[in-house]
Amino acid sequence: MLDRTLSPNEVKEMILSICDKIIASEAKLSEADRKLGDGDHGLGMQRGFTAAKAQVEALDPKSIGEVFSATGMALMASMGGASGAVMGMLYQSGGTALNECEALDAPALSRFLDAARDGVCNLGGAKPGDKTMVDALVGAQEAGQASVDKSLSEAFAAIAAGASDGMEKTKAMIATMGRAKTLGEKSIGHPDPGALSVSIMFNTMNEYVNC
Amino acid sequence: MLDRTLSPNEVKEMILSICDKIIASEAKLSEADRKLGDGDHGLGMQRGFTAAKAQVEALDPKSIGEVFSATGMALMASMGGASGAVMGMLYQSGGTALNECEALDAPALSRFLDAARDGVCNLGGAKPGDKTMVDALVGAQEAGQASVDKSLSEAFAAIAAGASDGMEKTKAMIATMGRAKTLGEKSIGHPDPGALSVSIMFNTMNEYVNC
Amino acid sequence: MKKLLNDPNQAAAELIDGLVDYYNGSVTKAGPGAIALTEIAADKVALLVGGGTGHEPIYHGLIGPGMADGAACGDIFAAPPPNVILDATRAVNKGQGVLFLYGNYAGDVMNFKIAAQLAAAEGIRVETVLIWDDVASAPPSDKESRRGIAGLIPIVKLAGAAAEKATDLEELVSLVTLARDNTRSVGVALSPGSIPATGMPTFELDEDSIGIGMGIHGEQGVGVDKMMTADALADKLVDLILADDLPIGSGDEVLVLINSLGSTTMMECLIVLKRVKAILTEKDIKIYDVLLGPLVTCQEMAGLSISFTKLDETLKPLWDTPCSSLGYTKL
Amino acid sequence: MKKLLNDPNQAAAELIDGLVDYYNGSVTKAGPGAIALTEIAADKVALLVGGGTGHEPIYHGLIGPGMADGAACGDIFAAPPPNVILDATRAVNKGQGVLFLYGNYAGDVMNFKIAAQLAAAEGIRVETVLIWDDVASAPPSDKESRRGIAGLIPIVKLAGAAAEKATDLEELVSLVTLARDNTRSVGVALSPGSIPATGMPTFELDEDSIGIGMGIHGEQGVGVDKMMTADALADKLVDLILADDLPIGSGDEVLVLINSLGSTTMMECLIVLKRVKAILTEKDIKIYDVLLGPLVTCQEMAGLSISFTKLDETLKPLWDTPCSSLGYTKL
Ligand SMILES: Nc1ncnc2c1ncn2[C@@H]1O[C@H](COP(=O)(O)OP(=O)(O)O)[C@@H](O)[C@H]1O
Ligand SMILES: Nc1ncnc2c1ncn2[C@@H]1O[C@H](COP(=O)(O)OP(=O)(O)O)[C@@H](O)[C@H]1O
Ligand SMILES: [Mg+2]
Ligand SMILES: [Mg+2]
Ligand SMILES: [Mg+2]
Ligand SMILES: [Mg+2]
Repeated sequence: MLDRTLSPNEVKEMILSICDKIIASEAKLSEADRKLGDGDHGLGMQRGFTAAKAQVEALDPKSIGEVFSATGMALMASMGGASGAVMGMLYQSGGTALNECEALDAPALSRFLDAARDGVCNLGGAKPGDKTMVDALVGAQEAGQASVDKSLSEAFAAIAAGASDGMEKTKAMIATMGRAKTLGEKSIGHPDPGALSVSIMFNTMNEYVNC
Repeated sequence: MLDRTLSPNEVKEMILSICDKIIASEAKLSEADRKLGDGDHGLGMQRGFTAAKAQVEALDPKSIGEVFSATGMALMASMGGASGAVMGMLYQSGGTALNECEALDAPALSRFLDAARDGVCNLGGAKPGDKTMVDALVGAQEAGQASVDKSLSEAFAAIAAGASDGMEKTKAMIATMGRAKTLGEKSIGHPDPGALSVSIMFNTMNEYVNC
Repeated sequence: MKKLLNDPNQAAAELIDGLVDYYNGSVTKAGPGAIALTEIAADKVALLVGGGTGHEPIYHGLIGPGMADGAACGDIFAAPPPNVILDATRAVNKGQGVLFLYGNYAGDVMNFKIAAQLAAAEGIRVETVLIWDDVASAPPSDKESRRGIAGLIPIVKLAGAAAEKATDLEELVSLVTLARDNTRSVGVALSPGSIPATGMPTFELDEDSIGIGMGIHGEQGVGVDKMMTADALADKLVDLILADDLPIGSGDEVLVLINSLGSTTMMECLIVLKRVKAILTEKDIKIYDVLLGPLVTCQEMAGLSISFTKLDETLKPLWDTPCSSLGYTKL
Repeated sequence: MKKLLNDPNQAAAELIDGLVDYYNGSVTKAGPGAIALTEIAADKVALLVGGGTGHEPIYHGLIGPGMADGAACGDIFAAPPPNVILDATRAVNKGQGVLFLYGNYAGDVMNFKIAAQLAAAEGIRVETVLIWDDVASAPPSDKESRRGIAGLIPIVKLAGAAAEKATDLEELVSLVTLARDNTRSVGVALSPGSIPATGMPTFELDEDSIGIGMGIHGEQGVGVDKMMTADALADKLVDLILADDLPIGSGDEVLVLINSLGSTTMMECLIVLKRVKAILTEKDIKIYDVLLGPLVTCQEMAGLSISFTKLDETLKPLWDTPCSSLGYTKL
């Protein structure tokens, strides 16, 4: 149980643990995309987080934002595809909001998530309910807003649960965005691959902080 | 047991029975060609003998040669491939030798086979032992020469056996002609598809005459 | 599934290098994934295409005189990242601006959008025309959510000719928009391609089922049907196109493209073309020109698509302009 | 195996009709299986190609200005019958004689030989050049029993250019013989194609085996090997060509053709090309031009071949001549 803040170096460690987790989830994420898209989501994420790992490992970060932004830039530049843009934008926009921040606390975490949500939604036009990673991101972001008065540890637990919830909800949705759109009703029953990734990312943050 | 000659109309009937037999052997002949060539020998023979059937059915033949030549022309014009040329040439050259002949007897049958052999060997350059239809044809042709003093019935039995023998011998041969050539030793054990066809043709003649 | 690869995860990078070797000097690498004509006229309005790799010869095989000036290539089936698009944009820009022309997929739209912002920040004028020719992917009322499939071949060719003659970016945009608006396609999937890095098939389909209106990655369209003859299928696909909102009728002239998705043979495409020609002749629609072959592929996927581009007096001279590229050359 | 066909036994006839539709007026049917350019210059020395169908775009997709004047088409994988060849010969003959150019297969040789006799009987002068580029099919000492594979693409292109400039049949024969003698190929089979009429595979090969030197119908060559990387395979195939009797070395210039046998993707061909380029560069052999794609196919067979044509000062201007056909066009 962490009731203090995270330093830039701890955030760096946290991101590195996400990198390992996503890289190891390649098959699961690709399989999810085979159900709804073109089967390459895990490959793109693996590519992106391999690049991010190299980039972030080399950092000697002065601010929280610096770590997140470097992650976003690495994803954006190496992945391509829909997820390269949205995952890159998530970390980049979120990171920009914490450029001056030297200690991550619950309010800063919520600012990160607000900016990440805005960045992603502005870029791709997806709304909650469209069966995209936005559903998981918004789940986390709303949990973050509800946790600004909580400890960082509680806030991380809440955003992980929010992301998982958002991802779970995508199973029942009909896709209205991206490749899965033409599937219509046939998209029901499967989680959105990008939402699965977002849920894995926030749950890995929570494990880093709370285990 | 036939110890008389065959009329042009009987030869026509005999050719029509060959047509049906070859058409029905498509799968067997293609399968043999799958082992040594490109797997289409039965298809070509089926195409050719379907065309020959139509052509020969419409004949009101005055000479033996006319029936054989019409068969050869139909094969030549409809089949293509190596077998279109050699099977067409077999009947055409053989038929030309019997242009004036109104009754098929053992010496005429032998003249047919001699001319057929010459025509095919001149065209394609294959010699006995090259693992082609020439082996079966030469088997028949030599049996025909040995039977000039026999009854037509005995002559047909002999050429059928000669063709079968020639075909059987191709199993042990290494191909030195056509598509199977590059197989080298791997061609051993399989009969040459064209030899199989020749053996079926002469055995069907024998069945027509002796059954 | 045997594939000739070295490191499956490096397939995209290696194929781009091989592609530059194939261009044999006429095209140069401007960065990883970014390629452009080695020589571009000094005042040319530039045409940039791009998208994921694995669909060769599109898009990156369409660079050349009278075709695109450059291409931004992503990984296998993945839109190119913004920095790759920016590299390619810089390489083709001659000060007259750059038209981005690509298929309407979420990934491409987002990455090109970010790249357009980065280019604008550098003072490069960028406009965009999205290709959305697949009538099976959304109703005509929702055209902006249709995907781009094989119709991009005639559209890129027409755009390439337009870029040779356009005096400014606006003129190019309006000519290319006309080409895009006059093009309709629909496809059928017989069997999946595979993802090079995993060897996994891109979708599943029964041995006797075909996917009518499927996309080039296996995205579904109108639905699954039973296997049928070439003629019956041609009838069905042509009906789907002619029932769309673009009027094509007696006296009209069209380009016809029969596109193989990969392993469907030229023989099959020709048999389908024979029927398409018969249908159009019956309706007194004239075939101005025909394109046929594996031009927009999804690895060794089996299936094909039919595209029509309706030609008018503006588009015909563009079509008649000679052009040269690896994927399409016209004397 | 799903294939888009109507009557499988009519596949050849239907594809030829579709091919004529694809030519869209420039080529006319002169009889079943016989097609020729609609307009041939009055005093041209004619070039006729031909062979079995099912290998599209060869041969019948190679008709056009600067390419062949006509083609004689057989059934699927079957040489054309003599009467078809004769129809095509009559259609292309302009009184200056006709060159028969085709792959060295027993069936083709015999049918073209009979046709040549028939043509001679009608007073048409005919000469023949056989294509035998496959180094895997016989040793250099027995060249006349080698088969023709993908090398026929550069040879037909060079022959087409030669036929435009040749003043008589002798000159054409000598130019085409030079092109043929300067061309070497070798292929590899990964998986079989299928026979349209039966759906049967053309040969069998284990899941991890490849056939080095296999022919375009599955005829074996050097032998069966284990599946390997693209680079290792390129090394092996290039070695087989360079070890042959045609000296290709430092300072020489070659055309490179990477031919897909059908379902092998452009991606894989490009990856192989990258390695071939590296090998040649290392040996100081210059690549004059590159051809790549499914040009000589065996239905959906997987595999590819590499061909080199060594260019000299006679062949280079022929290569540089523009040409246009469905299978190959050069601006
Ligand atoms: N407009 C969008 N906004 C947000 N996320 C999106 C959008 N379009 C697609 N996505 C996300 O991208 C994921 C697919 O990523 P990926 O498979 O890597 O890319 P691609 O679709 O280009 O193959 C989807 O599962 C979805 O979550
Ligand atoms: N030069 C030749 N002389 C005689 N027969 C030959 C010759 N070449 C091939 N053949 C015969 O042709 C047969 C193959 O016929 P087919 O499969 O129909 O033709 P293709 O080889 O053109 O596919 C062989 O089995 C052989 O008997
Ligand atoms: Mg995907
Ligand atoms: Mg055969
Ligand atoms: Mg993708
Ligand atoms: Mg054959």
